Amino acid sequence: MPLLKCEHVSKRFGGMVAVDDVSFEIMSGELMAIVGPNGAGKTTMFNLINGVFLPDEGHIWFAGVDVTRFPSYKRAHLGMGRTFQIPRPFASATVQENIAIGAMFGAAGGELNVEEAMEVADEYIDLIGLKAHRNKPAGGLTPIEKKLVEIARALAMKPRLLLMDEAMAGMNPKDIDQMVTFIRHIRDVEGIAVVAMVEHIMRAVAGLAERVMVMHQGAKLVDEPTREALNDPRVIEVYLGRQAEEFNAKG
Amino acid sequence: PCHASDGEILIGHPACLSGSYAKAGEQAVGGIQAILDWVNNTRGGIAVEGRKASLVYKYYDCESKKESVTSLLERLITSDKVHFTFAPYSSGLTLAGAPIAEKYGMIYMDHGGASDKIFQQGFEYVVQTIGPGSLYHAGTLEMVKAIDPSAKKVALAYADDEFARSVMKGAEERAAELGFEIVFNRTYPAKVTDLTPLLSDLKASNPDVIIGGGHFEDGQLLNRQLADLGIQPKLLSLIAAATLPAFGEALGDLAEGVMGPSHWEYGVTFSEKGAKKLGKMWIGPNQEEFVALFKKAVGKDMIPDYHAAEAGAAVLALVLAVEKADSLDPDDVREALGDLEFMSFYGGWNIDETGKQVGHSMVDVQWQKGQRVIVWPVAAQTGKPLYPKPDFK
Amino acid sequence: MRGSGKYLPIVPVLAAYALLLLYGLAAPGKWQLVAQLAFYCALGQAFNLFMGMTGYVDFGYVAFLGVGTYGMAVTISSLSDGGLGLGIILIGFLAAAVFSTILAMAVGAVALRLRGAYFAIATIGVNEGFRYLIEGARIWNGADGIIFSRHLKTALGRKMAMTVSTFWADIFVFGVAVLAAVLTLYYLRNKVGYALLALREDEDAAKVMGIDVTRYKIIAFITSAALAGLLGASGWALKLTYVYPPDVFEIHYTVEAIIIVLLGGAGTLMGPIAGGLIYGVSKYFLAITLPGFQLLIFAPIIIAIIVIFPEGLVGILKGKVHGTSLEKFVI
Amino acid sequence: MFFEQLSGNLVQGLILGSVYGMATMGLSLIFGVLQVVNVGHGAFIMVGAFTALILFQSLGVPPILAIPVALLIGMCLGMIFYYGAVKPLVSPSGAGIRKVGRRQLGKAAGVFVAVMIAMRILSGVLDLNIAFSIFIAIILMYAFLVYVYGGRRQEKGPELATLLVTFSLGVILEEVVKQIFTSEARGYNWDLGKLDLGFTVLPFTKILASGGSLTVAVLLYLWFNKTRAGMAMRSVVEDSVGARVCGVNVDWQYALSFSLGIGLTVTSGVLLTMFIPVGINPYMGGGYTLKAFVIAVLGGLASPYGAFFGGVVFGLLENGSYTLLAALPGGEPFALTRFFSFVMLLVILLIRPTGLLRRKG
Amino acid sequence: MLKVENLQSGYGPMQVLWGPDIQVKPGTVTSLLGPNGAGKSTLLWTILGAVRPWEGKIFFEGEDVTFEPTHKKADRGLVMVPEGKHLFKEMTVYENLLMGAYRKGAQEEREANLELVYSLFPILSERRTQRAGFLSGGQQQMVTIGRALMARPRLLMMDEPSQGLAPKIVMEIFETVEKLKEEIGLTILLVEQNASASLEAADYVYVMHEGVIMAEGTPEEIEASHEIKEAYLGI
Ligand SMILES: Nc1ncnc2c1ncn2[C@@H]1O[C@H](COP(=O)(O)OP(=O)(O)OP(=O)(O)O)[C@@H](O)[C@H]1O
Ligand SMILES: Nc1ncnc2c1ncn2[C@@H]1O[C@H](COP(=O)(O)OP(=O)(O)OP(=O)(O)O)[C@@H](O)[C@H]1O
Ligand SMILES: [Mg+2]
Ligand SMILES: [Mg+2]
Repeated sequence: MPLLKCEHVSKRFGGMVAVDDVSFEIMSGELMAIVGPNGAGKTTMFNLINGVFLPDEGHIWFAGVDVTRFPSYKRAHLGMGRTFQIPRPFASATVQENIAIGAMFGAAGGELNVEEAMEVADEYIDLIGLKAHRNKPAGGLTPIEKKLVEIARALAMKPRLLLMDEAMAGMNPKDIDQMVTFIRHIRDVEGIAVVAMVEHIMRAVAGLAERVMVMHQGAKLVDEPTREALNDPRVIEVYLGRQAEEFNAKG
Repeated sequence: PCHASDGEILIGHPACLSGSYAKAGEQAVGGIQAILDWVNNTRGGIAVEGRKASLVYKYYDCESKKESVTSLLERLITSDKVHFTFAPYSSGLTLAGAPIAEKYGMIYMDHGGASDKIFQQGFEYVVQTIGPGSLYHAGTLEMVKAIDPSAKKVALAYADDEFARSVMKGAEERAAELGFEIVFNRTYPAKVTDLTPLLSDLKASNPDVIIGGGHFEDGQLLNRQLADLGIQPKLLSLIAAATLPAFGEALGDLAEGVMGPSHWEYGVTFSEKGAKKLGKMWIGPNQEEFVALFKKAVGKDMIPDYHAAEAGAAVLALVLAVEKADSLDPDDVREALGDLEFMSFYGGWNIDETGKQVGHSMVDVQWQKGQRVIVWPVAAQTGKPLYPKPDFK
Repeated sequence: MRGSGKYLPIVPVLAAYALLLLYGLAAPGKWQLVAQLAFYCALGQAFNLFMGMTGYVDFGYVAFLGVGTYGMAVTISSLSDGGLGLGIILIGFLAAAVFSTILAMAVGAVALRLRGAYFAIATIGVNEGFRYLIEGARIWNGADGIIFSRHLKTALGRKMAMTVSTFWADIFVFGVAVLAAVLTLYYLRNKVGYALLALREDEDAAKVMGIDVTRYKIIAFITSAALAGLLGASGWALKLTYVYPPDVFEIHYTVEAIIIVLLGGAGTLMGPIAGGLIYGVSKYFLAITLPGFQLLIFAPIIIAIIVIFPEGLVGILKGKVHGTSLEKFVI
Repeated sequence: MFFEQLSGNLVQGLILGSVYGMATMGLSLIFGVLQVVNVGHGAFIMVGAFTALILFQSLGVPPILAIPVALLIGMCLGMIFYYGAVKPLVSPSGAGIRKVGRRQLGKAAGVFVAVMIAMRILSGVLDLNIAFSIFIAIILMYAFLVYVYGGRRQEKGPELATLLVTFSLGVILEEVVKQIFTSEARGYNWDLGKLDLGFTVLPFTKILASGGSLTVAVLLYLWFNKTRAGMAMRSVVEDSVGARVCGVNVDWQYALSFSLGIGLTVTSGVLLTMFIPVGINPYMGGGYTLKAFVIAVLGGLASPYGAFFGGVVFGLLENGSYTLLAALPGGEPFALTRFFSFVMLLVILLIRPTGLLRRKG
Repeated sequence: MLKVENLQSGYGPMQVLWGPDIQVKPGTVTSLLGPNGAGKSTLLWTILGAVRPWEGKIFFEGEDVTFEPTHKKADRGLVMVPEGKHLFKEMTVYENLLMGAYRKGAQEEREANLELVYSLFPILSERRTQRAGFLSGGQQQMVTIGRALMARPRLLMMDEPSQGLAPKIVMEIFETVEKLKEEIGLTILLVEQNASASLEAADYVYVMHEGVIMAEGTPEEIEASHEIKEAYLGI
């Protein structure tokens, strides 16, 4: 059974169709990326999965439950975690508290009290290597540290599906590679997360994703394993352009 | 605090010098200071326990707020060791301080709380000088009946608060007794800024007499907007507004012929002679003297209004009661106040056993050519009533 | 923060209230002043529980004090002949808590969907609307209000009634202040506190983290409202023995609550005490030394304090003790 | 009868509402640009009312000509208050007091004492009372701190702090006016005749007040949407960083919009007295502040012309509902109109949580 | 054209810039590279005057502009494309672009510039009456760049202009950069994470790390140095 299933999902803003009759599935343990030209509807799709918007048409199942009309906090309880395109940690809370909040109220929530959540948080602080900043307010961190905190916070929720919106934008190639390794590690070792991500950085997509869905003008254009998808002429035409050569040349 | 040991008798007052009652509060403080001046300097003090004592006045500003009344009152009683206390302005604030005064067994002179209900609560030390609200319009309606028996339709439009309600309830009862018909009876919220909808409604009832008001601001507003809407009653009487000097200033020609009942007015001719005729005891300055003392006290060229007169008269009552009791003990003085009956520039003063003022009657004042003229009762008249009132232009 | 130490910040709070209480009991003739200060502290403390923790400003907060006052007033004036003795006060408090909770649920259901200034102003609407409903529909005597000094005397006897008004009512105010402080700390140290922290910082992100923001907002809102109800019942109803609608639905009290909380430091535990004391003492002192001019002096002082110390006094203190052994006592 | 009254009240409500709207635009403008809720709003209306009153009574200037004077007074007050008290809390480039140590406070206290002594000596000459000297000394001490030690604090002060500042500014205005003019309620009498519509009567002063309000609203709309300066101010509202890189002097725009907002508010005080020329006293603003808040939210809070629209809606609701509520038995219709308009506010906010004219962001 | 000497600045008590010296020659693309948090954006903001310089000097076209306020610098033609968009969300695309021409000296050529922007980003022409806040992330980035071009800058500082753009558009942006340089002789100071593309476009490169300039040179020189690439650029 797929972990996430979207069926004929559509979303309109006024007259403009941002997501147009999209259906797809994500299996447990899968690493999947959503790419597409600017304005293709990726973020909107994300928000629909996550419950920030409710779809105008179609259905969404998550972990066997029809979550189409669920508010986002209920989806989180079922095991859906996400990060934001621009990191949004709770600025005045410390790094530890930020991550503990994830542990307290996420899928693991209900069971953990404050002390236990703090302990969980400490584990993740070690994992992301921010020990030195444990008791600093998250608002004072550098953008990249904020991103790490946000990812740790989402992971502390013990999600079964982790959604990442342009998590690697603004990172340099070295950092991107590190992040890719880190996420793979989480998936393999911790065994908790399936990642769906929206990304424009091909280095990250190629390094991380096993499958790519390409969106174009709100609709699904291609949904194939990474290599095939990125070599698809239609994708090159609307999305990759000249960079495709570079990418294919490398590997 | 029982002895006038160093020849001083202290009066304590949590006054309202800022906040919503600042205007009345300033008047009251001026009135008290004026009478104090008279007692100490003209009368030569108070004879008590075989010596002459002078009055000393101690006041703080309660900002027209109930929390401050209690703490300031207690301070006056315990730290400043005053002998007598005065209530702040308004029924509400008077009530707020009452439990403290009662606790310390302190005389608590009510000069600005007109509610009858204060005196149904079983307080023992609260003594009223202002008259109860229910009597305000007795004279006005008698006057209409006497001059114009054909006027039948009375409209009531007044502020929705305890004071105005008790006044209007009195007016309603009086009107029924005198055979008037109440054709309109509606309230408006206290701090209103536009009365048009209410007045359009009132206009439809086409009354001969309009009685209304509640406070100074809404009284002005009522008058103004009646004129705006071209409503032309034969008589317009406004409580707590039309009698104040600033009313005429604010409204100019539109005030012409507007009336109001008042506890006291500059121009009322209560005099020592008059008191003698009635066989009543007289105390205090005459009116001109009071006005002069008041101006001196506030340091401005300001005409005192009834807020000042009431507060001043309350001091006079205390003076007489202390001398009569020959003691500063609150219980003795309270007893003496209970038996006291006198006249002053403010008029009659007499309380019933609950402390409620029953000896003071009101006068009706009318604006005529920019002056306030006392038109009723006939005995107090300084001019003839202008009836029907000239139309608004 | 682990283990027993996490409730330590209550120590200075309790100490402050105990000192204030002792001062009132020991110094002759200062009890009403102490009572007034306690009222300001309690007002700040109860208000802070919602505002400090959620970042939402409830401009209509005074409505909860108002209905609490009515709860007590209505109870006493209608049950005074019942021979309930002191039990009547208990029932009064119950009624106050119930009235304010019901109002809070009704208001919360509507207003808590709004954010920021829209929330603040919608709640003004609630306060004003409620007041005019009472006046317009003549509920509970409408604008005539309830004066129940006599009823209190009937129910408790003259002497006891007087003691209740001039002493016990103030003790109850202290009780409300302490209760509010304890609840604040309890919430801060438990999940509620973290949920509120998250939603204060970023409501959308909090939702995504699995926080049912509406639920936690309602919890804080109702707690804060019920405390206000109790405060109205003791500090206003029992103490003053009358209630007029314009007097208890006066928005000025909300502004006072905001001033107190901000002077002390929003969201801190000690802040309302510091703010309440500064506010109360300066006003009292100025009212005595410069009657009639106190606001003229007080207003620029407030501006100066807030511009120089925008985080409030306890906010400054928090920064000062950071990293010292005192840190665990101050939040 | 019923319909005659209803239409009369609606016409009156429309006229009143336009003035209400005018009295709210300044509030919205300040909120929109600076995110500051001006709790002292009513006090500025009061200043406008006194301006009209004094000009009319002592100089015979008709209120309509008092409008530019009021605008000027308001803008000056706005500038002074902005630089003196608001800027340190809102300006992103920070002019707050860098860091207040013992030394700075000590020096400021020195200024305070020096001024007190000077005032004491001068008080014989100037006839100032002691409270006023203390007031001035505090202000000078404060000004000393802000200007001498005003520094580069980067972090924004909590937004709520501005509530206290605007509230206190209002109190200061009220108290100063009270000291000068006493708390007496005043009024003036400017008569231009009336327009009798049959079902209701409209004095020309009211029509003029309403027309004035409409004109100001239209001008403001045009200014905001069609001029370069107006666009600049809007851009600051939207994104101050973005505005900065476009070359907009953001600090000045803040100052300007605060001062313009205060100017509009003071001006509306003049128009309000044309509508209701009585009850002018230092504390008259309180009721208007509450109404302005509600109207601002109705209109979408950050939009000045939305505020105008909200004012009209509010005026219609308040006046129009009277006739309907008076038809109900029992109760007090006038108080219920207030209840009704606040209920409508909540209903509108439930349907449109960000007001009538503001799109969801 | 631009010369920065020993510039120091930071936020509150925290110093970020520790005295970098850089120079931008007219008609060139100068690229500033470095890891996250190196202080690149801070340098741009300090040059622009939005962050107050603590020490050092900034010269623009020979004049000392160190303490000039931002809007004055904008009037001189010093224009920035900030990171994180910062466009006017409630205004239409068209109004956003008009705001770009706000500075003195950009008004006259408004129409011509508009044409230029629309030809670079045709989608903006299509969406000219739409509210900018409702555009997708990448479309918003286009508006931000377009807005800066509307100012007819003398020196254009671009902070990560390619962030969030689809690969195809990224290429186009870099082509645009080169086109602007060649066709209208625009001088550009470019901050980019996409080091390889950035090196390709640049005439001269500075590498920044923890607030100081660690290396500088032509793209070829930087390309040639493995240490630099390894240590600071991560390629
Ligand atoms: N709240 C909204 N109201 C109106 N239109 C919207 C809204 N949000 C998005 N859109 C429109 O929907 C379309 C899809 O936007 P979306 O943000 O999903 O794109 P995207 O694929 O994430 O693009 P990018 O890669 O640039 O971030 C865009 O054309 C955008 O203008
Ligand atoms: N507004 C701010 N307030 C406080 N500190 C800040 C602010 N902006 C940036 N910083 C800090 O200044 C340092 C330098 O940041 P800056 O944004 O200049 O780096 P950068 O080189 O542009 O990095 P990136 O590649 O991530 O954009 C960082 O430690 C950052 O956290
Ligand atoms: Mg997107
Ligand atoms: Mg940067």
